[in-house]
Amino acid sequence: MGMKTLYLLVPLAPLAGAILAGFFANLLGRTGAHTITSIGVAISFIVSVIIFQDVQAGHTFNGTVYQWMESGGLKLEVGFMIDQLTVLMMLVVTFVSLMVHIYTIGYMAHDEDNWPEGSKAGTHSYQRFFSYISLFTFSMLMLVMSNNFVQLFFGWEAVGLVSYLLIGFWSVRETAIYANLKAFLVNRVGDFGFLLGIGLVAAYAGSLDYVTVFGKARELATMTEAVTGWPLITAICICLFIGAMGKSAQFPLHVWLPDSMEGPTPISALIHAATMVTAGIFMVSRMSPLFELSDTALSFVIVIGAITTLFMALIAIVQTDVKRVVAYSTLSQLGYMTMALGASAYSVAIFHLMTHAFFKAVLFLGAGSVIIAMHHEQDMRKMGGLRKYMPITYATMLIGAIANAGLPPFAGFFSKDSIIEAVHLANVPGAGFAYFCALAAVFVGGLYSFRLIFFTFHGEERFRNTHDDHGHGHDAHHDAHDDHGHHGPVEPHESPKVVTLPLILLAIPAIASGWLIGTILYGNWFGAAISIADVHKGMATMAHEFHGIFGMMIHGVTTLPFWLAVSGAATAWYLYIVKPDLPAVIKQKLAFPAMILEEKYGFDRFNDWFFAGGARGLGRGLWKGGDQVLIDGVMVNGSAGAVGWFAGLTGLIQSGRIYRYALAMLFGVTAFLLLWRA
Amino acid sequence: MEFKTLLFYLFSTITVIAALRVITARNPVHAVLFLVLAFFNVAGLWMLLQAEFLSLALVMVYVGAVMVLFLFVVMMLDINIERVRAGFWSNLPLGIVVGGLLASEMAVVLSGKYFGLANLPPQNLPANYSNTKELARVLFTDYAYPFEVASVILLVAIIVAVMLTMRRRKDNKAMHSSDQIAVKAKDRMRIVKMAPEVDLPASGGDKA
Amino acid sequence: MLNNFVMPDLYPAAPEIFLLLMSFLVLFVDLFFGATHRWMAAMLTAVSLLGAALITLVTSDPQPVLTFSGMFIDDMLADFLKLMTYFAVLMMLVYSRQYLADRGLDKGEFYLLVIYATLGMMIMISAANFLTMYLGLELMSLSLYGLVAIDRNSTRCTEAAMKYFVLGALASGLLLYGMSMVYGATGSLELGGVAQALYQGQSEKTVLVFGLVFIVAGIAFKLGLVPFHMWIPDVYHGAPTAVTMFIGSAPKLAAFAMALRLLVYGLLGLATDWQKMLLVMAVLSIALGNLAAIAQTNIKRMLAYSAISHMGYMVLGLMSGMVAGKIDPFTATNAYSSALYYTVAYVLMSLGAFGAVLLLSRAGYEAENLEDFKGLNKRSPWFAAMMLIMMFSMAGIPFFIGFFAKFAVLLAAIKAGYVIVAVIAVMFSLIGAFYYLRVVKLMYFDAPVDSAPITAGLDVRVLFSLNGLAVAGLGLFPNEVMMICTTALLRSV
Amino acid sequence: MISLSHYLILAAILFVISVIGIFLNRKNLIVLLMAIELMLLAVNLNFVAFSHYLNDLSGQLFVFFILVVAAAESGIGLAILVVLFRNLSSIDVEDLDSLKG
Amino acid sequence: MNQQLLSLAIWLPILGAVPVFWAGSDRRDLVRWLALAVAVAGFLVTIPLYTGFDPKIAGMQFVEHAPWIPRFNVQYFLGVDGISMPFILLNAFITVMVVLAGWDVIEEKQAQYMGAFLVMSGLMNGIFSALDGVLFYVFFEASLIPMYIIIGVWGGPNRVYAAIKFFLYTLLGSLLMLVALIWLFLESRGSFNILDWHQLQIGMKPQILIFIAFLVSFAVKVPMWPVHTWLPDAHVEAPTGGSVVLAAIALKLGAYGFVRFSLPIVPDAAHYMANFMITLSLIAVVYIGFVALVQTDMKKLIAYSSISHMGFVTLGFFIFNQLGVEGALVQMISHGFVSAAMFLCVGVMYDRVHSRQIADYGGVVHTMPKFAALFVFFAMANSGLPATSGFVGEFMVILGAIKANFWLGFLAATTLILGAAYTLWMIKRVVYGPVGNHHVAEMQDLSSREFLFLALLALCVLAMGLYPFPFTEVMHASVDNLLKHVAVSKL
Repeated sequence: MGMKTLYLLVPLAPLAGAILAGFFANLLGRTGAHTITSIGVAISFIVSVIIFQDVQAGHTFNGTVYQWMESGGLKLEVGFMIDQLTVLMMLVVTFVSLMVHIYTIGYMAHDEDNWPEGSKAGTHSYQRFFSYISLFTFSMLMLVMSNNFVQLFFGWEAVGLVSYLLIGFWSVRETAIYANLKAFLVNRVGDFGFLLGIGLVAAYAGSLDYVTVFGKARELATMTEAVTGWPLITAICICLFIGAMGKSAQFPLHVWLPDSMEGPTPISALIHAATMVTAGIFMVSRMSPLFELSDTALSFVIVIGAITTLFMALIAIVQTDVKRVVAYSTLSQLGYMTMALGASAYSVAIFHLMTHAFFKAVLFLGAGSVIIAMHHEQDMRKMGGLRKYMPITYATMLIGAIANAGLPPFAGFFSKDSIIEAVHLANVPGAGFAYFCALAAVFVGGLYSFRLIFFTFHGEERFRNTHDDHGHGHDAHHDAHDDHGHHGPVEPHESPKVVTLPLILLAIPAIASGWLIGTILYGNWFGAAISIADVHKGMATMAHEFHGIFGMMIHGVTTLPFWLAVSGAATAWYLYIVKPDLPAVIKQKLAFPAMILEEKYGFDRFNDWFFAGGARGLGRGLWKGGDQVLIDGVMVNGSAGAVGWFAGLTGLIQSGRIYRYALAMLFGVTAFLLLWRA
Repeated sequence: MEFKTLLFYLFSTITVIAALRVITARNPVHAVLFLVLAFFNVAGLWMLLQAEFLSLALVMVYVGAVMVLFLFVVMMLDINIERVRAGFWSNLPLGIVVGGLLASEMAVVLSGKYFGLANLPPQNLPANYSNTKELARVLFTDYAYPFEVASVILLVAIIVAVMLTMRRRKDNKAMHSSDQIAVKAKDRMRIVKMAPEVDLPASGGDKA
Repeated sequence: MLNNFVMPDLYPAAPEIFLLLMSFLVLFVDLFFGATHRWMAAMLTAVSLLGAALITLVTSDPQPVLTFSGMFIDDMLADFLKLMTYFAVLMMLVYSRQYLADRGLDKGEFYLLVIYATLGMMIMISAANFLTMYLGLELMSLSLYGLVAIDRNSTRCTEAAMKYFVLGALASGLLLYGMSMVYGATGSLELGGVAQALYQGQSEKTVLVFGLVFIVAGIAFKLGLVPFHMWIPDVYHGAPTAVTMFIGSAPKLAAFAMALRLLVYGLLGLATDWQKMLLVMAVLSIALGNLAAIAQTNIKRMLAYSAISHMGYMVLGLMSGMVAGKIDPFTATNAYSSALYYTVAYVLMSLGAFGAVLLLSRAGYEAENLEDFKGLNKRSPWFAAMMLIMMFSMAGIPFFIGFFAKFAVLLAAIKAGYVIVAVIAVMFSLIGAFYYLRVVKLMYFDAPVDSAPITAGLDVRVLFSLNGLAVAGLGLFPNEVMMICTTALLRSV
Repeated sequence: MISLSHYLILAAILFVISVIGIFLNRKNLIVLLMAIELMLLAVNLNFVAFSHYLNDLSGQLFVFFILVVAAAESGIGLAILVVLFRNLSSIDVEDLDSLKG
Repeated sequence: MNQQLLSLAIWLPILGAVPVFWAGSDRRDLVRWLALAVAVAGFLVTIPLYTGFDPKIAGMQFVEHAPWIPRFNVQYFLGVDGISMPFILLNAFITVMVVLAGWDVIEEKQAQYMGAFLVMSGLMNGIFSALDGVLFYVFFEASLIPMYIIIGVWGGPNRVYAAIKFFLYTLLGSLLMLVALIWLFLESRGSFNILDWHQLQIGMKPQILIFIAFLVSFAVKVPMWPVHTWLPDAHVEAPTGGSVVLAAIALKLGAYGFVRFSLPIVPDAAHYMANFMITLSLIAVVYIGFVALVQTDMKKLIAYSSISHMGFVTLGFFIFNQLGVEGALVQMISHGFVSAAMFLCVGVMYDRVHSRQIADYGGVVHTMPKFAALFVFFAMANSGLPATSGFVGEFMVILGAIKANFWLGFLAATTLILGAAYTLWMIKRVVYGPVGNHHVAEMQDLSSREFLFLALLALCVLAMGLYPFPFTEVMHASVDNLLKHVAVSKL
């Protein structure tokens, strides 16, 4: 088996699983479906490991599978580029995916309860779910393994599609299908920019192959866009980054991500935390040879990232839905990664991407575990004190939260701290602002992470209080549970092994993956996969200052971010454990800022009003006013009416009177005589 | 003024007046009679133009036959003369405008200056020249074809007139040749078997 | 004095003579057998027409022949037009047999008048002299007046006849006035003589144009061009459908012959003038005919307006013979043959359209309202399809003959430089398409209001089918008829 | 000296009178028929005059045929008129309006 | 045999319609199987067109040449190049779909229904293969008749208005084209050969006039804004098959006309008018996209979406680069599959609930999961998701547009958002959510026949999305040739 076959095997194994589980749901049954898909992903993972070793040995690859199309001198191909960046992503993707597959077996075990009676869509929903996540794995792998923009775009959109399908998986819920449409459309806005970027690349580089384009990057940097007069490279990079903003949920295109929590929790972990949302980060890293040539673009990136980091973190403080807290935390973390990109610290971004994938997956899956225990109750205000009932979940989630808050020696610390440092060292415009945001967000991150833990696992067992008031509109669930007779106070218990096992397996890298920092960041591990311009010295400086992980930890404890994180955690402890009544008071005192946060800065409202409402209003105006009144009414029916009116007139001429007829004839003769006299 | 000129003006004046009266006369009978007058005068004009045969034919055929037919029809139909006149004058302005335009147009064209023919002197024909004879000679030789066609036209006129106006009346004694030919022996005599006794009709007295 | 008389050559006129003789036979047969054997007159008429056709074919001579002192011309054009005339009349006879019988109109006079009208047309077609043209025209017209009034108990028929008569007489008055002027200016009644005189150019142009206006008016009346069209809707509407069909078909051929003989063979020297007059009338006809037809609810009336517009299109060909004051044989042949082709195509379509009316009519019921066509597809898909073909053909949609007719005249018009006119013409044919579409709509989209079975006899059914198939078939293979038209024109005087 | 134009103008006057008669007359169909006769008379006058001045008989022959046709025409016209009167009990031009539009 | 392939493709369905008509509507089984046999045979005969096609040759292939109307030098001249050949296959394929779709849905006059579609199919093939102006025109016009009947007889409540509007609108355009054709005939000294016209030298003013004449004709057919309003009406009222053929094939005729006539015959005018055309195209893309957003009737929505997609096609043509033109052609083929499938999907639902209103549905996925899967798939294709055919053309055109002018690409790319918005908005309300009402609750999932044709289309959409190479490969030479030709001034 040659390497090329292995490369092909990585995406195709999950695809085969997806196809089999999707089309032969009936035949395979539940067990068959999850076995096949899990095996597919497992194969992928194992092969990825093999490839990883191969790449470690220095064997990168860039080649074509088949020619997709050719037109106007533009060769478009499907092909793979296997280098350090790719293989790292492959590992992350396949590993998390495998974990999620396993986890899902438990999580979706009673999925038929989520569907209304008689729904045929609910019959094989279990198999379908596995099919989807395998399909997602395939798409994501196609995305990261691509050696050209078209395939990248294909993967880009395909993961979007699966995300759409999965967010709306429980299609009976209005909120879910609202969320998936929103997610798709907001992503499309990003893709709009992305496609323009690709178009500019194709137009000016004459190729969409990475290597060719990167080879021409210097040339592109000297050009200006012919029509707009923009510096070409900046235009390209910003356009591409807009795509990344959509997929990686950067401000202001972040609005879809919190809503995407309507989907089943495993996919929140897999897609909306660990992998898909990081596609933008990956893409920008992949495009580092381009981005490095435009400080303007980098500046744009860093500012967007900074805004996302801080402001999304703030929202997380006021959320009460356990998954939404994690979602906003994800946004904030994505903001960190973006900042890192803006600071030319691509490797740091990827590093954080990796660590984040693990600890955020842990958080999500843990949240899912809690949700299972609470019988699909997601409101933290109705939890509390779960620690003793769900020790494994608690432990793993605590690990995730600490990692998320960036406390050493957990994975998050290394990556986050590196980012803050990189931003600090960055010299593009906006870096100062970004640094401030990054620091502030550390505090906020500590606060919301521990708020989550304390709220959920500590304190009063609020779920015993009232259970008749479901804060959520999940009527379908409610009914389903009614059927199962789950009335009255719930007795939470630890989730089954299929759920906890992935938690544990993920918790390990959530702790330990940070220790790879030396290898990944400072060992020139990425090699040629990432290029950094000489003027951006941040990474070099950091490499210079790096003295092993212990050194970093010791140094870290002495720096501001650490203390900010600790104080955030302490604040959470104070507010939710020591004085649980205080938050309400604060909220009352700071009613206005709290409202702003609860309204999520009004983005949803504004988007609904301006974009959705405006588009529909415009559409209606064009339809009724343009099509119906002007074109159909005036032009079409108007001319038909005029013809009819003239036709009516002819009836008056034909009056039935002979003398009129004779007169007409004589008029004719007289007219001719007059006309032809001369 | 030469006598012929005088005659021309006389005839033409009467013709125009008669023509005007034809279309303005209240009573259709008068109109027909004015038309006859016009014909007579035109016949006179044709004499001046040495078209003797046509002149006579106009009087004999036209006045003698056609105009009489007109008169016959006018008198046969029971026309409400009072209604006939109404609304005449309201159309006059338009009539005058169109007619005037037409007439002036014609007059301008025909008033000679365009007409090379006007300068040609009238022909002086030999004394023994017979218009009728000349016409006849051409009519039956060169014009044999139109002549035949004309006869067919007259035949059509007969057919149409008969078809439209002839009505079979019950007391008509005319023979129907088609019936006579189509008759069959068994139609001539019908043997009717009769019952020896017949009841008298009950309401025989009602028959008028 | 008759010593120089030579018996004219009767051979070229054999069809006319034969038909005339046969008419006497019909007359006598009707007289003696009319009451009991009504079919005999019809049969004999058909036989006479077939015989005339045979004779026309046999006596056909590729070279033009003049006879009767140059008053009669027998050329390929005449032969072709005559054959088409017989053909049209025969079709009319078959179509209307049952209709007439149902209404007691199948009397001998009908057939006699049909024969005489046909004879009149033949005379017009072969006329080489103003006089014979006039006499043929009158023979035809008088017979038609009679035919229109044949249902003498119907107010509508007699009213139509009266209107037709008065306006027809006025029109022939105008024509005669024009002829007198041309006679005065050229000194000749022979078409050849007139053409010769015009060619020599000694005649007074103003007087000629003056006369021309009147002649054009007379021709326009026969063709039914605006503003000389007013009789058409009323007469088509008022006359019995069989007669309408007759008026709407064969006389168009004769009128075309009249236009061609008088204007092209006689007055070609004035072409620049009469072409413009025809242009004005053509545009007006196309516009008014199509517009007015939209407002109609009676299909006969609608077809009447459609006839007006169709003659407008035909005239587009007729007026395109001479370009920029120069006559070029190729262009001229092109133009006149396109007009001829249009006329032939129109006659075929018109017969079919009226045939549909006759097909749906039955004793005591005239299917002359558009409503009567409702749901025909449900009653008889086949006939609906045939009528659909007629309608689309009339609208000028391919693959039907009507399209190629329009195509040919448009080509001629554009070739003569009348691009704007062509654009106007096609735009109005768009409006025209609406009312043809409406008929199709009624037949196909609406539910039938009248569910009575179609009672028409086998002959009508077969003929209607053949008619429809011919319209379609000649659309698929239009070349042959086009070539015949061209040849006929080339082989004429 | 009477010239051709005199005759032609006279004919034209007659022609116009007859034409005006046709559309001025709204009541009586018979007058309409008479106006037509008048028109043909005008034409005939033209032909005869031309024939005379051209010294060509064909004009007169034309007139001969016009007379024949005119006679036939009036026969038919009157026949139609009679039939119409039977149906309509009127020969009022205004009453002839059942066909229109 | 190879020499008569095109004739076979044209006349086989048309003549095949005769026995279908003759079978009469009472013998439904006979009619259906006959129609299917003819349609399949019609498709089979077109396959050698692809397999025997030499993609290296830019000129016409499978040429047939015979005199038709020698009087006007009109010829029965057929041939295809890389531009037209795919459409013949598409058409023949769609005809099979349509016959299947009408299998037991059409209850009234089924023989006429099937026959009309077969005739239509033959005529369409004629349009795509005619190389003689008159022959083209004749096929072009004649195809109106069956469509008029189809809309009018088997259409919805407002079918009469829609049918007449459709007919007159289209006729309006084509009549002007006729004038232009005749003018070209005269200008070329008596030739109706389109290929001859390509070589004809024409002055600028006549070029512009001819361009406008063609434009009116083809713009109506495409349809371009603002002469598009017949399409929503026609689509809404037409029976499913009618909508399918209209969207999948009939709309392509106009666009095809641009590449066969406007661009090569009057290249200078095409360049001169390009900005105008591009503006109209972009209006179609954006304006219509917004209009589609607020439709409440599914068919209307898809109809507007078709207009918007066809805006891409015209845009692609008038940016005059290979990416644009080929993208437009690919988009046409793809739209043939996708729109056909979308209309078939709506038809499937209509057959069950007898409503096309979005509001009357909801939660279809719960009762028809198989159908929902396919419907969502086609919706994704309609919104241009990669790996579906919908993406390929859009992508190429956008690339081409950006190459020509960034802002063109910018506006064109808005379809990425708008297209997804209106399509998925419909999907959301129809397919997802709780079961809307008892009608929906009673819906039966796809029958095997319905599944067959939808799945076939899905395969086509997918295949074209994953591997468009074979489609574009055949076009290269012809498009290249076209562009070279267009680049040379004829003045």
